[in-house]
Amino acid sequence: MDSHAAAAQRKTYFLVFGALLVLTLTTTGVAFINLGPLNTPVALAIAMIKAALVMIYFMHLRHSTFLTRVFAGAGLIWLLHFIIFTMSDYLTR
Amino acid sequence: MAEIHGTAALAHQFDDPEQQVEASTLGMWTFLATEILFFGGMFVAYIVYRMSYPQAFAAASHHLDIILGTINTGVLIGSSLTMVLAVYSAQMGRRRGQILFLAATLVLGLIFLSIKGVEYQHKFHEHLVPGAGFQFIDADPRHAAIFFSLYFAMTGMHAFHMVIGAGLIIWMARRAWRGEFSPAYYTPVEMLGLYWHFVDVVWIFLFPLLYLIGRH
Amino acid sequence: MFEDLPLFPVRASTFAGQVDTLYFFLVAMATFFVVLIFGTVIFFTAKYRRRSATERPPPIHLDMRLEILWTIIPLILVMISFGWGASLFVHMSQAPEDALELRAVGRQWMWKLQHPSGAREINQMHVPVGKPVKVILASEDVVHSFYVPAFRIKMDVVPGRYTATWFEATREGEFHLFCAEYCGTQHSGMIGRVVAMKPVDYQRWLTSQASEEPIAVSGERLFQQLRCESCHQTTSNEKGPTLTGLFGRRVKLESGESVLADEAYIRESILNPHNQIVAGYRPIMPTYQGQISEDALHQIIVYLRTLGRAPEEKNPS
Amino acid sequence: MSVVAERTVASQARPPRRHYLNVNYGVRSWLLTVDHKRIALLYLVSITLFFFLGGAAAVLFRLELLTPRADLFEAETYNKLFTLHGLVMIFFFLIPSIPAVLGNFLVPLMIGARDLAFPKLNLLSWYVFIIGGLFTLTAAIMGGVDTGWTFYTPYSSTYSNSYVALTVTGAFITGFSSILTGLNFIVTIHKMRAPGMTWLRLPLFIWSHYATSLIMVLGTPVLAISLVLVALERLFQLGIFDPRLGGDPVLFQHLFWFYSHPAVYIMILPAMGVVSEIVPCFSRKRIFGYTFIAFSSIAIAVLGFFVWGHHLFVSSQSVYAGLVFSFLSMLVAIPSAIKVFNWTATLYKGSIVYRTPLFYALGFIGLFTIGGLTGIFVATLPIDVHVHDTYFIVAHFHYIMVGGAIMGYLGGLHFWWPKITGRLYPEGWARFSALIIFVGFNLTFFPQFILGYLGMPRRYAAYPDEFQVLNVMSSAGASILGIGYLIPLIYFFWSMRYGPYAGANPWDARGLEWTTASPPPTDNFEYKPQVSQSAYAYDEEQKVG
Repeated sequence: MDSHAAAAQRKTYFLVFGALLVLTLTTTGVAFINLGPLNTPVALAIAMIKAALVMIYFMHLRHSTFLTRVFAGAGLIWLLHFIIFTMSDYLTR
Repeated sequence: MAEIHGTAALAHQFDDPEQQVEASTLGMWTFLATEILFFGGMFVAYIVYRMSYPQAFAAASHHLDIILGTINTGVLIGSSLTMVLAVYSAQMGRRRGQILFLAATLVLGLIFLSIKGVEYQHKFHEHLVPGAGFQFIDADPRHAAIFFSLYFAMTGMHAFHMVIGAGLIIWMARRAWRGEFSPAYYTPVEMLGLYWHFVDVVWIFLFPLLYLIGRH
Repeated sequence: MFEDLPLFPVRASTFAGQVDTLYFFLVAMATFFVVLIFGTVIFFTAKYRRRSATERPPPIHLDMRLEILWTIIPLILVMISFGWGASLFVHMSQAPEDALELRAVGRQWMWKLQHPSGAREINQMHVPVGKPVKVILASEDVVHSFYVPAFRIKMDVVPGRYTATWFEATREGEFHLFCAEYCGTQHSGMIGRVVAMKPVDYQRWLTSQASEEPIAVSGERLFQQLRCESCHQTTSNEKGPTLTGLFGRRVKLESGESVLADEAYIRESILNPHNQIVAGYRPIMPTYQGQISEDALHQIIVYLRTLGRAPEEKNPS
Repeated sequence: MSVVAERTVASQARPPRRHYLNVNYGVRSWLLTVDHKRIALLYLVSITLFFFLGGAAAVLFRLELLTPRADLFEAETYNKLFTLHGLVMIFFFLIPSIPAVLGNFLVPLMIGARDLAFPKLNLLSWYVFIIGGLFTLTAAIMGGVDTGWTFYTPYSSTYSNSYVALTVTGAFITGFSSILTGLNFIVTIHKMRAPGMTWLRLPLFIWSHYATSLIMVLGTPVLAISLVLVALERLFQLGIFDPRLGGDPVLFQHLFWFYSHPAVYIMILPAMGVVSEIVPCFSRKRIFGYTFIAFSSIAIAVLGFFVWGHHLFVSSQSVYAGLVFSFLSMLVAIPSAIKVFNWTATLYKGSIVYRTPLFYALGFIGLFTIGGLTGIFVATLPIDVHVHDTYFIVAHFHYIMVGGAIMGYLGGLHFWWPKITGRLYPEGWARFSALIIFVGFNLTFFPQFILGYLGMPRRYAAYPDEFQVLNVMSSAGASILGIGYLIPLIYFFWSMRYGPYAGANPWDARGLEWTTASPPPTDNFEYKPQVSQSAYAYDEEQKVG
């Protein structure tokens, strides 16, 4: 890696860190505003954005092979499936 | 995972360093997929009970310290930054930077655990630890107890992962000290980074789910 | 000779014949495939045994038609079993409105039953033939399962909630009642008998069970003993809503949702009153968790139901 | 090296002077080995011990069931015995059986690698397995556990007075050995294949192990956390499942079966892989419908995660969920049927030679067919309402796990025994014991289908008198089966010393593992394998290098 690209990468890390802090404060702040039923979805959406930032930039999924991304997604998709199918029982009781 | 000797750290079962890096990366991500499902069991329980007893969960969540929670989130994100910088330093071949950033990560991790410990202690004093001594004056104490059961199970399991991570950081810093890594070979640091960021991601979800219910 | 070696269970409910017909269909299908596979395998192994050490049979290439054929045929067959099974299952999970309601409680390691007339039984269940019977199940400890093989019914008895099953007996006799879900040391001792009898005999048996008051009356007495009436009166007041005419209605909650006031709701409201507060009321009701037995809960719920029902249903026979 | 020349030499030759077994000696050389072949043998020894322990428990409680009363043991002892049997057989025998022994030995050999991707993790997995086993055995010795291997709450978390926490800790720890094995296989199969070994040239044994590994990695952690929660509830009243603490016991069943249903496929898929190797070899034919068998393995692994609710049909699960899970369970029949038909078609116009592994494979096909078809019975909702938790279920899953998985395991063990040890087992004794096992198995478990439809619940220490005749048949079969299993134990030991030398390829089989010496050298191959043909090129000469 040449020094220019390296500097750029370093800068990205700090930008992502800043974004994560801002999002953390946002989610805490938003929690005190009454959005009706939307509070939880908003909090989860922010959490997902933060998680995506960490995974893409800090965990280098941006530079990963297709196979790595598949395995990174597999766990999440499987958890989603687990949740949906369990709730298919609880929500139809 | 591989036998390492300086830059020529190619384990006997691999043909070339590239194969070795790819195998390690894939192995680590597969392990993280396992970890997602491990925490996933508790997330499923959480969702089931929160949908069944929303009031009790909101009432119980109000007993968590949102300020300490937010600070801790920041601390953990900061530790992710220092961790990624440690990997970056390893990649650049900066041994000193690598060790310093690993140390910073360790310190931030320990701060997180200490704050968590303070929170646990408060819960203990407020009789919010499930079991015989549990006291909850608000409505529906039985289901509030489920919230706290899940709170302790989830954050406890998370903290357990951090403790393991801290141990790995110390080990990795020692190896860095001995000059085992170079721009040509720093896979173990990278893998440790993946693990640490994963623990961070788990907390990113735990924070809103546990601390931020019905605050308005 | 089959007295010692029964090979097929008796059929004693309307379900039994229906379930067995489906079972025979599956047995026929299974037999066909088992004979097909075993036959083909044995035939091929005998016919194509190696004749010389050097022979090398030419490869048989993939035949898509064959692959599709043996994908489609099993698919059709399992879809038939699914559809057939699903329709019967849905029928079996909906008890008729006019069913006679028995209340059962499972505990380690016995079955307690109570009839609407108040008659109580332990490890026995007397039922009339030719009349749908619904059994509402509760558990005092662990998971049990209410199983009457002759009726082809089974339902888990789950602590913390009500479950139910129903049947219509078709012949008189005594049948096994088993606990089918492992429940601890004396699990195999948690058995009883079901006695199916002619409706007149059932009535006679009920009247012979002297001195028991109807289940709703016990419930009313409990309602007074537990001082429920100090808040829940015949008209709503600021302490609590009236329970008259509650059962089967939709109730608007403080959270904005509305729920159906069924047995599960009433049960939950007694045990966890603060979880579902009725709109306009304060959460002041104490919980009765741990202070009221499953039997008593059954009785109070039956009593509350009579408050909202036509009077002739007070004494179902 | 010329292929023909190599084979002629190998078939006469004694084993190579240096191979993985004699490269070094001593306890240390085994306990600290990172050679996948030696680790496979460590597993073989350990799971064999567990197998006979679990089998002994089964023989004991089958003896108890000879009479309708609980007279040989008390009900409590009976309950602890069937729990021990289930726990040991599932977690400590069936799940590691083929993957950790044959898979460990063969995956690198079959794909032309020197070892698994992470040899130290592989050794670690064995230690984890042993530690988990020691926990469970300690619990058994201290007084045992009586919850059934399913640990249903709230019985396990609150009511049982036995060593539940210790036992679930054992099962929890062992789970990680399974995860590590699966992880290792996934990475190895993706990254360590020899040049030319494309996905569609892989042996089906590898495909089925890949599918199995996916289940191990994605399912096992859920079991682990469920068991942790049970232990926390038991030790610290952390209420998650106990209704007295506000929890829902059915949630545990969801969490438990999310893993434990796919776990059945962990047991059966590798056995399917074994059969897919044996049948073509002894019919000297390319396997029929290779791609269909390969992808049906993946289909079974994935679909296997969509059907767990069929264990909850009578558990007060919603009717809607019951319908969904019944529908999806039916679909698993399709890939299973595809496999059975393709194996059968492979025999067609083959050049079939009768050897013990083939008998096991054919036994597998037949018994698995019965197990699979009765699976359709129990996926059909009203039938399951009647037979759920009766002996019908017991018979059904033993047809899958014993008739299927153990038949496959024994078939594979015979098939690769010459590769593992360099020596042949005695064919006559092997056939004899295969016959005994087949007869004993059917006598044990077929009567249980009838018992189950009659309505006899499982886990009953005592039962109504009219069930006795069928129970006596079953117990008689169990003792025959037990003897059948002892015979191979004896002759395998015998053959290690006295069996004739096998040579590199005694069965004239294809596949890379047969191109190297028996027993193989530590690095598996003397040369770097180059692959240019399918693993089933029985109509061609074997091409090597």
